Amino acid sequence: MVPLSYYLLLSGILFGCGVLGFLIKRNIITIFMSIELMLNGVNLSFVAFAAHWHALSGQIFVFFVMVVAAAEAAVGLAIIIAVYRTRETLNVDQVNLLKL
Amino acid sequence: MTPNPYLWLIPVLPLAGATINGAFGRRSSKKAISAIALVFCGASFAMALWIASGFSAAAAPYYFDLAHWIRAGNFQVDFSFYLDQLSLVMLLVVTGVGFLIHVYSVGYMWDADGYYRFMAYLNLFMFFMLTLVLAKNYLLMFIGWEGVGLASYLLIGFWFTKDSAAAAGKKAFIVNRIGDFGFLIALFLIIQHFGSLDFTRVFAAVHSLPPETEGTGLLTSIGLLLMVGAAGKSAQIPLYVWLPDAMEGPTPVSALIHAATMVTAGVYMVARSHMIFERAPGALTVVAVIGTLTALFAATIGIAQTDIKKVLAYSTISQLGYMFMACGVAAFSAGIFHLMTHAFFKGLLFLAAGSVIHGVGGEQDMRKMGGLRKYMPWTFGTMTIATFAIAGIPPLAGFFSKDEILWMAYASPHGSWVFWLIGVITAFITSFYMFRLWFMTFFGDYRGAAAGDAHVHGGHGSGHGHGEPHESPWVMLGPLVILAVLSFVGGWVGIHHKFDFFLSPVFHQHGVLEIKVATAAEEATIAAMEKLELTLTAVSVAAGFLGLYLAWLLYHRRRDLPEKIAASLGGLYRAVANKYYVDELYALLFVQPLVEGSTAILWKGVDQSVIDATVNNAADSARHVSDNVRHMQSGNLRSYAGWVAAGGAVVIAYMVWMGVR
Amino acid sequence: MLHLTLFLFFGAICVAGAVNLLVQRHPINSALSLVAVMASLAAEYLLLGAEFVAAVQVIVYAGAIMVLFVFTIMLLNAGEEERSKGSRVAILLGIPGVAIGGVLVAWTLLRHSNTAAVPMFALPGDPRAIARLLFHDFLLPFEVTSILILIAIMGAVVLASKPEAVARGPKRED
Amino acid sequence: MSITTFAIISIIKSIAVIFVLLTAVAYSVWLERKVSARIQNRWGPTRVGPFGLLQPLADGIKFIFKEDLTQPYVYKTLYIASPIIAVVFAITAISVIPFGNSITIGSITTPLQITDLNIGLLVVLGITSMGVYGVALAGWSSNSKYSLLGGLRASAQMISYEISLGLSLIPVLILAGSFSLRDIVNSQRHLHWNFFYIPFGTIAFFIYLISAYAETNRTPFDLPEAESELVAGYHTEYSAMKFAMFFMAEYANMVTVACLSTLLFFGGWLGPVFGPPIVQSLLPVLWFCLKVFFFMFLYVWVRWTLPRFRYDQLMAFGWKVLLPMAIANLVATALVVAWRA
Repeated sequence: MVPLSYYLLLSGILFGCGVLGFLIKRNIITIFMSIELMLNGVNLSFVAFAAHWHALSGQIFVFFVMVVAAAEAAVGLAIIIAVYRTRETLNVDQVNLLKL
Repeated sequence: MTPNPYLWLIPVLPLAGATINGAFGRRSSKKAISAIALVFCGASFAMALWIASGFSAAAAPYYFDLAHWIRAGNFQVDFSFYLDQLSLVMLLVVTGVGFLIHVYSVGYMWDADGYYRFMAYLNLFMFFMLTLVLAKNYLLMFIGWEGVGLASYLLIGFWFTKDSAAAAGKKAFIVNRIGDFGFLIALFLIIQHFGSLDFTRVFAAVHSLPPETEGTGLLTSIGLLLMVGAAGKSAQIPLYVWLPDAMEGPTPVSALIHAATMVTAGVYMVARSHMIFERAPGALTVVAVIGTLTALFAATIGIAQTDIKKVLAYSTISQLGYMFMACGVAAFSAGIFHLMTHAFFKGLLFLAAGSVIHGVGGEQDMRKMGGLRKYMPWTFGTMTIATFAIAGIPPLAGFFSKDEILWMAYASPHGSWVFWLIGVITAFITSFYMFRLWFMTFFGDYRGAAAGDAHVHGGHGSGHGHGEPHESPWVMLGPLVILAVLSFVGGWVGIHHKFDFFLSPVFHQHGVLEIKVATAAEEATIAAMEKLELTLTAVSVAAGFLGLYLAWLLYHRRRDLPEKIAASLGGLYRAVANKYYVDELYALLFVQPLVEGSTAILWKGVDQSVIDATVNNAADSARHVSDNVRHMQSGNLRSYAGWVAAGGAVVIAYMVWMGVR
Repeated sequence: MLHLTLFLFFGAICVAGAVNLLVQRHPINSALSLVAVMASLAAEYLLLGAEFVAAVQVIVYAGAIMVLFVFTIMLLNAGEEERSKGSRVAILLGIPGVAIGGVLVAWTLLRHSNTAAVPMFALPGDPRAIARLLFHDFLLPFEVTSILILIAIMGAVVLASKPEAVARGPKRED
Repeated sequence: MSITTFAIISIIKSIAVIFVLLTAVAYSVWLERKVSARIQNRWGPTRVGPFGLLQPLADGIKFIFKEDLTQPYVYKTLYIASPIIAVVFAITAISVIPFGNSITIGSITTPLQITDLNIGLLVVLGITSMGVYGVALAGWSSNSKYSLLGGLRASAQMISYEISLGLSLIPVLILAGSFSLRDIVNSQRHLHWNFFYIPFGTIAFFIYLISAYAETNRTPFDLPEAESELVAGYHTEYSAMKFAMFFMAEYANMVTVACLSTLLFFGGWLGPVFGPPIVQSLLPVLWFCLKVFFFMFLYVWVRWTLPRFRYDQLMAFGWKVLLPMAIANLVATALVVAWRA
């Protein structure tokens, strides 16, 4: 028996690490991975709550999050490739203009 | 009989036609456009006939709830339709005459630019008019009311490249707005006091109120305001000025909207609200006085007009005055009866006039016509029937309805001999100017332009190289003939008050108002009344014939006389010929102050220095603030993330604090 | 006891992976630690009984999305991260924000730590039950999501193809 | 059954299965060499043992004693980790594969399968989808252009074909109504093999087979290790036992694919059963092995018969032919099943 709050705490730690990664990482791809980390953290709390409330729809939400994450990964990585092609850098600090 | 569940199709079918033609007409062939317009309108007419054939007085009125619309607490307005004898008559008149005029339009408008537009507008008009007629509550009626106004505006301004047509459209729209303003306030009063706009509920509530015999009260106010609306739509004093100008529209439009159907909406509305008017004798008297004055006033203007359509326009105003006179003396069924016969013969007159205009290549000035009897025999024949009908010569339709109105004006408890006398004088004048038109147009010699000098009228008639006047095609003559038959026999339904009895469930069902003839117990009184009625009838028929004789004398026998009379009358003639300078008076009294006031106060004062200044200042300050704030938007992704994280922390802190507290 | 042990074991891997993601300077190491996080999260899901979610987590997240990341890193031959100083806001405002938020959340959670316990395999995520929910109750969101992913595919193709190729169109092949 | 016996039985089964698997891997190499030689009208290995049957053993010894070269420019950790990743995931996948009905020894009855999960098929897919990391990381960590190209090709190809592979399996799932491999096999009794569910099962099978060949980087889809252009693809820089691990991973994956083909489309261990009880429980294993053997043979046969695709052809075929076909087949199957139900 693990208290629900442990799961939530783990989920919170993962989410926090994601936010922190977004703040301190410079590589766009790593920043993108931080987003995925946040999504995973949230997914864990969904599943934990689903188990806690005995409601399967919590797990369904995880699927939707995954699908959205997949769509986001496809588009986001395509954007990253396009950015790299035009600027030849992956450092976000150097990608601060909408127009070259 | 169960109520016909397809009643709602009647208005919706023309709407479908309008939608199809409006959306796809630009790229469709004219044949397809005509087919769609005619099929949908004709289907509507067929539906009306079908419903009429299954109509039984015992089951009337029927209600049909189509859909919910407004539901706010106890107040509810639905898309629901109402069918009783009154709306049935209107339904048949509108769909029947409307369909004939659709057919006619195919011939008349075939060569016009924007043919599809015209047909779509006509169908749209049918939709709104039928909504108006079938509505079960005042708000739905108001929708139809505004909708026909819109269709009327679009069709008057159909040749919108012509300044006068565009101006006429705007004039009609604006003048109607004044009337609608009154109508709307009446509706607000009804909502405030009766909490509903539904006919049955409002009338049931009104029924329990005592008649306001002395002084004025709520019902009188409502009645007067409704009359303001009716005066706007039905071109009564003082709001009649738009109708003559509306003749800028194509002639089928004048026939359909500005003679047969839309302008009678006011009469229908007053008749529909008879419960209110019956309990407000003051309002009733005002209606009668306005109607009587309009009848006389417009008739006198009609004498001096030379434009064939203008004559008919003033004649329409005058006849509408008759209808209001009938309503004003609480003889609503007589008013509706005249509405029906008028729809036949005035529609016919306009269509025949259109045929004449078509035949002579767009000329509208009667002084340049003449002798057309030889060139266009069918038009002449039908026009003759219509003229005799409007002049009140028995046994044509106009005789019965007009005679009934005149008799009611005299005999009704709300009536008076003054109304009757003015009515007879108007009948005489009507007869005179109509026969004047008849003689000037069809008799004598053709005074028009020679071959090749075709005056092209508006948008119609490109490719109409005109020489000799010619008869119109059968697609136009067909409706003329049918309407001629109706103008001839249409009045016979009024013999022995059959029409009255048919409508009596609508107007007398509460048994408050009884005509003297119907209630009088003594045989002697009845006999005396009948004798009196015959005498009065004889007088009005004599007036009609007197007008015929005078017109014959002046415009056929002694052509030189009119000039001399006009010269000897001098100022009076000029006043009449210039429509009593009413337009100029309105311009001086209302339009000019309004324009100048708007320029000085509203535009320069309010708009520029208050509204514009406010907006500009707001924009300026926004720019100043943004100028300072924009440095936050550095373009650095991580900075944005920092802001978001800080914001998230604040939100979490707030939520935790709320939770702890 | 077994439950708690397994939870703590996989939770430790999760946290270690997440921290490693932050510490590592080469993106491919970050990516692999993220894979580890995801795989151990799948184990956590299994502990909660959500076996189907766990399988999908492995197949979709670890097996597809993260492969896409690795692929992109390899394709762009991304090197080690530069330590540029781009944003003071992120350091001065963001990190304290995260710290405050995290502490508050942790404090709140731990205050209620003993109220509700989740047993092992608490809610079996039977594929049938999930399918019933997904294709009945959540049918509309499901379809909308499929449209979303279709749009994403097309967007990705347009974005990632070479600009000239898009401008030139698919017809010519020189 | 107590937890102890359960553990003991499980351990025994695992060891047995892994042993059989590794042996099968070794002898598929032998099979490949032998068959390819026969196809090319040669003898193949003959020297070590009868028919060269001990050749795999000799190969293994050779691999162990060869110099294990680690170039100085590689990313060391990943370079070492990637062959392990590849082989571990390849072997793990076998754990949910059932190879027979069940066996009763004394009072203990146990299914012939390491573990029966009711999401067995998903587990196999998940594990094999993780195997791509081994290949991709090997290509990248070698820090060499041939390896990198091979790794890129492998990951792109495996992601692409994984979709049509998964979609081609769904008709089977629809027909069986379960993710459990045991249930899927049991739904094919009385020769109602999914392959004979014409045309949907047949189409699904061929889509599955083609996608699986691409997943396992076998000819005609062996672009990641195309020796004529990339030397040896992602394992160019590997030698000795590390190379052998990739080799083992490849053949173990082939075995997994062959097992799945058998289970999903050819009725698994189903076949004529007769004789005493012990034979009755072992005969299905024989049928299963025969079917798997057939698919292993098919692998080799195809390899030495078909030429290699070009890379753009490979991608176009996967996305423009297989994927639409798989989707259409899936929809059609679903409609038919729904209509019959």
